[in-house]
Amino acid sequence: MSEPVLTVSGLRAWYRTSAYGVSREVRAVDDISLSIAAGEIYGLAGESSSGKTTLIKTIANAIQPPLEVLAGSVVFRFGDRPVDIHRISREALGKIRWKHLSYIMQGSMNVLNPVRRVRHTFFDFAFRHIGRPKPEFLQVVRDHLQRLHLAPDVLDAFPHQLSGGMRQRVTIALATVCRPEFIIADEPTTALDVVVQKGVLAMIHEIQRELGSSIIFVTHDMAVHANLTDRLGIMYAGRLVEEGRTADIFRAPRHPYTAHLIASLPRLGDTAPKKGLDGAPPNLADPPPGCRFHPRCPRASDICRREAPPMAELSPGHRAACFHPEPERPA
Amino acid sequence: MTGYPLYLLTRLGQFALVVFIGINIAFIVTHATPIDPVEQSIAAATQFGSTSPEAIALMRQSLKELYGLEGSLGDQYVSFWSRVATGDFGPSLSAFPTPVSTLIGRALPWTVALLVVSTLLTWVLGNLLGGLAGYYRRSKALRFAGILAMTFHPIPYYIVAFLLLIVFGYLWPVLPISGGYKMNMTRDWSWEFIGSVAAHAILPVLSLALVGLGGWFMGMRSLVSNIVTEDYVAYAELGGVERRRILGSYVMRNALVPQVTGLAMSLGSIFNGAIITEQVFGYPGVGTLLVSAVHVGDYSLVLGITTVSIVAVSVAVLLIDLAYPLLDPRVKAR
Amino acid sequence: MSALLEVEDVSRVYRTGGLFAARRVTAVDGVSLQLEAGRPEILTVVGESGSGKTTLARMILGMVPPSTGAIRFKGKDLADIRGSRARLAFMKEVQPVFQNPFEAFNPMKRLDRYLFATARRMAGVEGEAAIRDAADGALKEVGLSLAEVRGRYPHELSGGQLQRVAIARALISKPALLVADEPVSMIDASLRASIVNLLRGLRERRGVSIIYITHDLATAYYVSDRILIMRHGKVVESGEARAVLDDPQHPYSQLLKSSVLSPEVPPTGAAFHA
Amino acid sequence: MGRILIDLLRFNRQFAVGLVLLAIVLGFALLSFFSPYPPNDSFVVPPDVPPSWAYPMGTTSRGQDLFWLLTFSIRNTLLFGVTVALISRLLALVIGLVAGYCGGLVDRALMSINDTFIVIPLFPILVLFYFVMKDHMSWGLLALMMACLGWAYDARLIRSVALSLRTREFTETGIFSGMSMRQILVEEHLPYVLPIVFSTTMNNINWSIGLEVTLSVLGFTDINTPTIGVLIYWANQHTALVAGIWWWIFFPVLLVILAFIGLFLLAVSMNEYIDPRSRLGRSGG
Amino acid sequence: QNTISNLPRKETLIVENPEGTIKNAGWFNIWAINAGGQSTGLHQLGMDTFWYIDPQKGVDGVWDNSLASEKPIYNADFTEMTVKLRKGIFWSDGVEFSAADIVYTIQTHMKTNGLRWSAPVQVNVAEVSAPDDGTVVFKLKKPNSRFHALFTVRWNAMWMMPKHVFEKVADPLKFDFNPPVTLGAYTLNSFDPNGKWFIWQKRPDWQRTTVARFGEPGPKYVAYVDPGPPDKRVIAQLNHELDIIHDVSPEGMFTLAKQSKTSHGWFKGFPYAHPDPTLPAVVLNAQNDMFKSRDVRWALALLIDIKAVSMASYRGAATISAIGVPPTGSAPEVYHAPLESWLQAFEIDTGKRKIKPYDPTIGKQIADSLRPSLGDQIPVSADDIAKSFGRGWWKPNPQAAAELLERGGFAKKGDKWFMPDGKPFAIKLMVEGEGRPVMTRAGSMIAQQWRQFGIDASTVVAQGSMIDRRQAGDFEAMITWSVETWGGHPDLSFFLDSWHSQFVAQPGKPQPPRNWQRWSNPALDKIIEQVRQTGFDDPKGLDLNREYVKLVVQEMPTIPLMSYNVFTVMDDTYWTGYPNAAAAPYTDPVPNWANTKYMMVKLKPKP
Ligand SMILES: Nc1ncnc2c1ncn2[C@@H]1O[C@H](COP(=O)(O)OP(=O)(O)OP(=O)(O)O)[C@@H](O)[C@H]1O
Ligand SMILES: Nc1ncnc2c1ncn2[C@@H]1O[C@H](COP(=O)(O)OP(=O)(O)OP(=O)(O)O)[C@@H](O)[C@H]1O
Ligand SMILES: [Mg+2]
Ligand SMILES: [Mg+2]
Repeated sequence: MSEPVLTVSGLRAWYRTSAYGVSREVRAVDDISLSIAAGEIYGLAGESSSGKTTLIKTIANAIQPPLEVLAGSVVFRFGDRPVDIHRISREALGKIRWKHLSYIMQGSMNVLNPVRRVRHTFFDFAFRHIGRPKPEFLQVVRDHLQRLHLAPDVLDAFPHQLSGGMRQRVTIALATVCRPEFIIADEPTTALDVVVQKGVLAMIHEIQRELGSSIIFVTHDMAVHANLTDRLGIMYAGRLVEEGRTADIFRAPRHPYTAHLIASLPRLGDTAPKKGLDGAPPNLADPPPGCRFHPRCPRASDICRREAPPMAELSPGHRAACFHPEPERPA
Repeated sequence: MTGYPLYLLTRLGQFALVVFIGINIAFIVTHATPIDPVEQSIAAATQFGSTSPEAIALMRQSLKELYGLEGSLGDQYVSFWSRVATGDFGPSLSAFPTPVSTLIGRALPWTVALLVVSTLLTWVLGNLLGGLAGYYRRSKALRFAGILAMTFHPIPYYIVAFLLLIVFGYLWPVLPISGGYKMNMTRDWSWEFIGSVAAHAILPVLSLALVGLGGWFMGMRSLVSNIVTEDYVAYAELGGVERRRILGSYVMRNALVPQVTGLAMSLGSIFNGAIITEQVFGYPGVGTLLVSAVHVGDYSLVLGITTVSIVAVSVAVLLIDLAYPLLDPRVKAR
Repeated sequence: MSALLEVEDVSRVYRTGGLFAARRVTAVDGVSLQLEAGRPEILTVVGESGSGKTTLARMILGMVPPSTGAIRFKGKDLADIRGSRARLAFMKEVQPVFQNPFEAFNPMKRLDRYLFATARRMAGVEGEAAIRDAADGALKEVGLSLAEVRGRYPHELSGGQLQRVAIARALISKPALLVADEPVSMIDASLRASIVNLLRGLRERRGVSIIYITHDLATAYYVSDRILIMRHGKVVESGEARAVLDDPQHPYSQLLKSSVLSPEVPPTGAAFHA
Repeated sequence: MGRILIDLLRFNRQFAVGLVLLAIVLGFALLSFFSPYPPNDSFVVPPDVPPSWAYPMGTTSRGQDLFWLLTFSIRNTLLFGVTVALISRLLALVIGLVAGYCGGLVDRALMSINDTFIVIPLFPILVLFYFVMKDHMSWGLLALMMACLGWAYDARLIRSVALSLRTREFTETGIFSGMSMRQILVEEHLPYVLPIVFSTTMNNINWSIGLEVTLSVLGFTDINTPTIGVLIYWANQHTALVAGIWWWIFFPVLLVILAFIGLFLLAVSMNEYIDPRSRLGRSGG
Repeated sequence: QNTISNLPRKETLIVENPEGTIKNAGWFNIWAINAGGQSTGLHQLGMDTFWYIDPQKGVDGVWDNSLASEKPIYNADFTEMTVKLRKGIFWSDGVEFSAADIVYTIQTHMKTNGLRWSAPVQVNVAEVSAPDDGTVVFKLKKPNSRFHALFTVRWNAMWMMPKHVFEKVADPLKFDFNPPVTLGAYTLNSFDPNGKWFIWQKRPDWQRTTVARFGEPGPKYVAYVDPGPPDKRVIAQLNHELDIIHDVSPEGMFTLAKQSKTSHGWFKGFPYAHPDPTLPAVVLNAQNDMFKSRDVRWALALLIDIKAVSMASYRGAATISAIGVPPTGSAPEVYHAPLESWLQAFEIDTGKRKIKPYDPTIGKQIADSLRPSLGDQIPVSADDIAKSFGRGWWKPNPQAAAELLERGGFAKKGDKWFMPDGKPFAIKLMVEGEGRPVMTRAGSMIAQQWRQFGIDASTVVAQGSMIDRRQAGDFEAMITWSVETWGGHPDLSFFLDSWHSQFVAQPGKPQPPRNWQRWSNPALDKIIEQVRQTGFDDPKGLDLNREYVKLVVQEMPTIPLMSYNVFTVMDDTYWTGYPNAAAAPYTDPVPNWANTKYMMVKLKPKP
């Protein structure tokens, strides 16, 4: 494999507040390393509030004050030179954004300027990068919207005139129209119905294939991961607990949490009750010591209570952080 | 009929009601004053001379007749409305028999020109500065500019005007300090005249701007401080949208609605004139007219000016309401 | 047997666009449905995005008046529920979970306020401690705890957490009807299972009827008694949930079903890899 | 509460500076209770003495010690401004929020009243009021009058924000949580309009003080109550500006500016405090 | 920089018009009441009438025959007045002035209601005729020994209309008379429609006007301007853009004296100001129960420390007067000096004892107290001091005041005084405010002095409403004047006639001008009735007037303070020859008085 486009190493990002009578420390991203190759779609799944959004924000350098990066680095490699996204200047960052790196925020239905027509938002974000005269640019945008099953007249609408799903698609279009090399997408399809979602995913995939872009894709919908991503990372309580080829993870999850997650996936036609995980999700302000999953883990032992398991490569390209991984299942 | 036309109609009704009530209040208040235009006229006419008491009694009687103040308040009310309905405010009592509309017409262009220019200037600058200061919160220069604007803001206007006058009229006498143009000039559209008018407007405009800036500045700044925390601003920043554009089209554009409302209302209320400016700089305008009319109990003139002002402000408020859906697309015509 | 909720041929038209060139959007177009009082059920609404699901929900909640048609709750027309006392009584029985958790709470305010207020005013709980317990209990049901939520502001929670707080809040008042607009869209599968089970438990144990709006056909299949499939504001198909989903009749329903991605990794690689 | 104050002081320099400035001005105003001279008596000290150790702010042409005189003036003026602002804020808030929240007929009715107040020209009304009241015109009455005339504009501003707040989903959450209208207005909507309220309060204080000065300069004043306006009125009667008695103008203006900047800084820092997104942000970075 | 365009500054005199901005600038019909400005130059430079009495010495005596060639000729019972006219006077449009103009003017006023002088003409004149081109005869409705006053300029008088212009006009009330056809030596050059300035220019035929007897008017152009607030007037003169300031605060005057070598007032040094023939006083409303007793009025007078009032109001630049005649023009010689010994002997009985309240040294005390700071600006000779600062006044005597009050049933409890009915003794002292800053200052000092004695006194600023309240008697006490004289001529009927009890209005009804105190007294009525029978220049009149003075000292209906000093400041940069107290007291310098026309002939360009 060639040089990875993105290398995250030892990343630690906490929310630290201590003011006005409130003092808290939320360890939302705690020592995460991963790397993503060119042309790869990397899925990120995990428990709700396990820190996926935080991780992604840190990667995209969308850091707002209570969030602090305490350690680690996020290095992108666009072209030949690696850049540490936390250490470059504002201008340099501005040049990278949208041309090379675009980001779809969680809650993307709310990120459009309520008093600006969609058309102008496209101009704001993409015009510079596409570098064509206006009519041509608009044509490009229109074509692009078409792929997302959006009528060209959404360009003339104000955001509030669109339904949640339409807004989400607009945001996706906005993030992909410049055909960036790296796309970060945080639950971009939650408000879409399955028909549209399928189309949107197909479009994302198509672009990705055309350009050889890399994508980080966060969603709770494991079916999306199954159908879209190449590799999958599973997060739990601020940590990456498992990572591997999507097929491998679905077939043979090694971390007990992943195993549970896969097992609890609903399938159309299921009638038997699925079981949720016992116990409460950990509070990141005060995470359990050792392996953070141990209070809910059926396989937990003493060591799990004491020590945090490191990520270890269990089989080629398949890592997990567990002292007692699930047995490997042959393909 | 539904939707916008219905809204328009009811809103127009509200407009008419407000104008009607407003003018009535003005009528009542002006007539409640103890100042009697006849006595004022007599006092002025006999101030330095000696007039026998019998003559004064006679004078009082004939002036009452002349000014048409004979009837009851009710009669005056009826005749007032019947005149106003035709756009006529009658003769001024303190400059009898010159029509009120002539007096207002002479003063109004100056007031409008001076105040439109200074209001717009102040509005644009204040909002720009407030927007910048709210957005670039850490900029030292902007913070300083903010403090500066806020320093001038609370200084009584009279003082600011006078300081300017002393500085530019006496210590360093480069600017004219009195009147709307040089004495003995022909009022035509020559460059010389226009230049003189412009030069004479500098200090009045400057003083109004210095004092007014802070208000808009503060308003904009606090509006912006709310908006910068919105998601769409954060997202635009992430998208690498130029900061200028973010400031303009994202941050300030969203804060604009109340500010435009404010602008419209200030523009509407310019018809009251700028009393102190006119006094200090000897600038022609409606303010002086109003003050003197109030002083001598010239009801017709006071009512004329207030009516113009009431209508102007109401129109401004009406326009703003009608334009609301344009300014903020989220607000539908209700 | 009386009706809990009757929705009779309601439509809702929105006007959009400029001042004069107004466009009319029929968000909901002649929808009828009925929930029986004695027989709690989970009614799932699925459909295209923009098909009027949220609008329908808002009408049922009395937040938006229907343009035509009528909605009756326990025999009483919603249009006749006036006055704050009547509204309060109505709201005690009908509670919402809003679609967008990021919008559902005031970003300036601590989240716990909503829980406490609901406990105090809607569930009639009295005493600080009791109120806290009520809130904590509800949060526990959705996998959170008061300790985690207390004193925090909406922006300090993740999307899924917010969604769960919203559900917990709605549960506190023990409503007869819960209108949940995509309540689990931002929650992971495991928790989602818990919550779906919870909904089911509510129906079974507490006799709560639930209108459940979702895009997730799998959970819909699993949890719901009846289903309504909407498109362009109209109901295209409805009926007993499993029957409909097993054998959809309307072409759109069929398309919907066929578009559901399976969480199996396709043997030939990802679905779009082909 | 104490914690919050300490944190505000620690993390927010603007707050600290604003508080200090206000404290100076308020402390100064409180000194009026210890003044050795009644404020209306003239020629109790030699006139026209520039600032010196004996008279730190100099003396006026009327033979008053400006330092002590100013303690009264600033006290009354601030009290005046604050009274006007508080009363008119209350009106503006209640009417603006209720109109925005209720909408419909209530809104229409309230806005008609509101607009009537907006269109009534202030100056003639105040002067005519002064004429009608004659000797009974006092500081308090003027304040009341101005409060009644000074709310409408801001009520409209507040309403415009309240209108859009009504459509926000969290308002619905509040309603479905059983919050009363009062609770929703006060607890949910108020924080959103507070920045506007702060800035309009300041503008209103400024406006009322300015108008008081204007009326004073024009002579419509009760000269028995020392205020900044009355001070300037007297200075003006003695052509202090060209006679070189600069301190007579300088110190009053300085104090007003200090008070105002103090308020401004407080308002700015409170704005940040109210919005948890920027508040919690500040301490992190 | 220059404020005037197209005119040589050197040939232009710039004068303040205290009327300020003229609302209705294009109106020059001065016969319509207040329709436009008056002292815009219009009545100073454009108008003329029979006679002028100068408030000071006059160019050629106090009395000047202007359009008339002789003094008025009355018949024995004062029912007919004959006027002989000057020949060779022309209107500015070239038409000769004649008796027909006079007859037209009078008749127009007789038949038109609402002209400025309609009422006095209608009250007095039965018939007017012109037996020949140079004579006019007035037949009066009833005897009037002062009828000529209507045509005798003090500040103004009834002006003459050009018949040939007005007879073409349908309604003289609705005619704007723009441009005005003048009898004076100037015609209108241009004016600002917004009423900020008016420029007049010398008539080429100035020789055919009445002032020509005294020589050619100096300034070719005269501009009357609205110069704005007092501070600005000072700045304008410091910039030499305002040759004559009408009035400014004492401090403004001092500033100009200090900073500008070319600026000066009526007196060369302190107190600079010209004492106006008006007498500010504490006017006590005699219809108010509080002031019905002479003892109370005297007590209040004895509580005033006039030195402090002089300092507070004029910074010492006041000309004080203990008696009811303004100390200016001819009055000091005719009244103040002769009555001095009577005043010194004058006694009042407090009930417990008799005191002599008059202190003849107060004028000197004021001068002495100012000398340390002003040095040789302060005159030393007793005569000069009397001219500048006045003579004596009442010596403050709280003890006597207390005794007087106690006699009337007032009582002091603690440190407050109470009235006989048990209510606190509270006085609201009305002052005019901005309009008369100096009087406002005096009022606030007097209130302070009363307060220090234990009376709950406060000042009320009647800005704007002063005229109506004064007229309606809607005040308790007030600083204003009800005494106003010719200045140069010692006759007092100018104000005194209206003090007759026949004119005192019912409470609440408007009081005709002058007797604002609404005080009536049978002895005074007798004096007035005798004056009416006496001719204007009859020396018997002076004795009657002195009796009036003594009566009001005893009765104290108003507490006279000082003359109203006007700080008219003149700048020598472009013009010289202004009037002044020492060398050229030919007229008062105050530029809104119609006698300014005499100043024009004395002004010469600065070489
Ligand atoms: N501004 C903040 N201040 C403090 N804590 C925060 C803040 N934002 C998020 N958190 C906390 O950080 C943790 C991780 O949140 P994050 O949004 O990254 O979760 P997530 O994995 O994206 O969850 P979801 O799938 O529900 O969106 C959560 O416990 C959340 O409460
Ligand atoms: N306030 C509104 N004004 C105008 N149009 C609206 C408004 N609310 C909704 N609409 C329109 O009504 C239609 C239905 O919207 P609704 O939000 O009910 O859809 P939905 O089914 O909930 O969609 P999604 O699944 O995307 O949330 C959409 O076309 C939308 O644009
Ligand atoms: Mg997230
Ligand atoms: Mg929806």
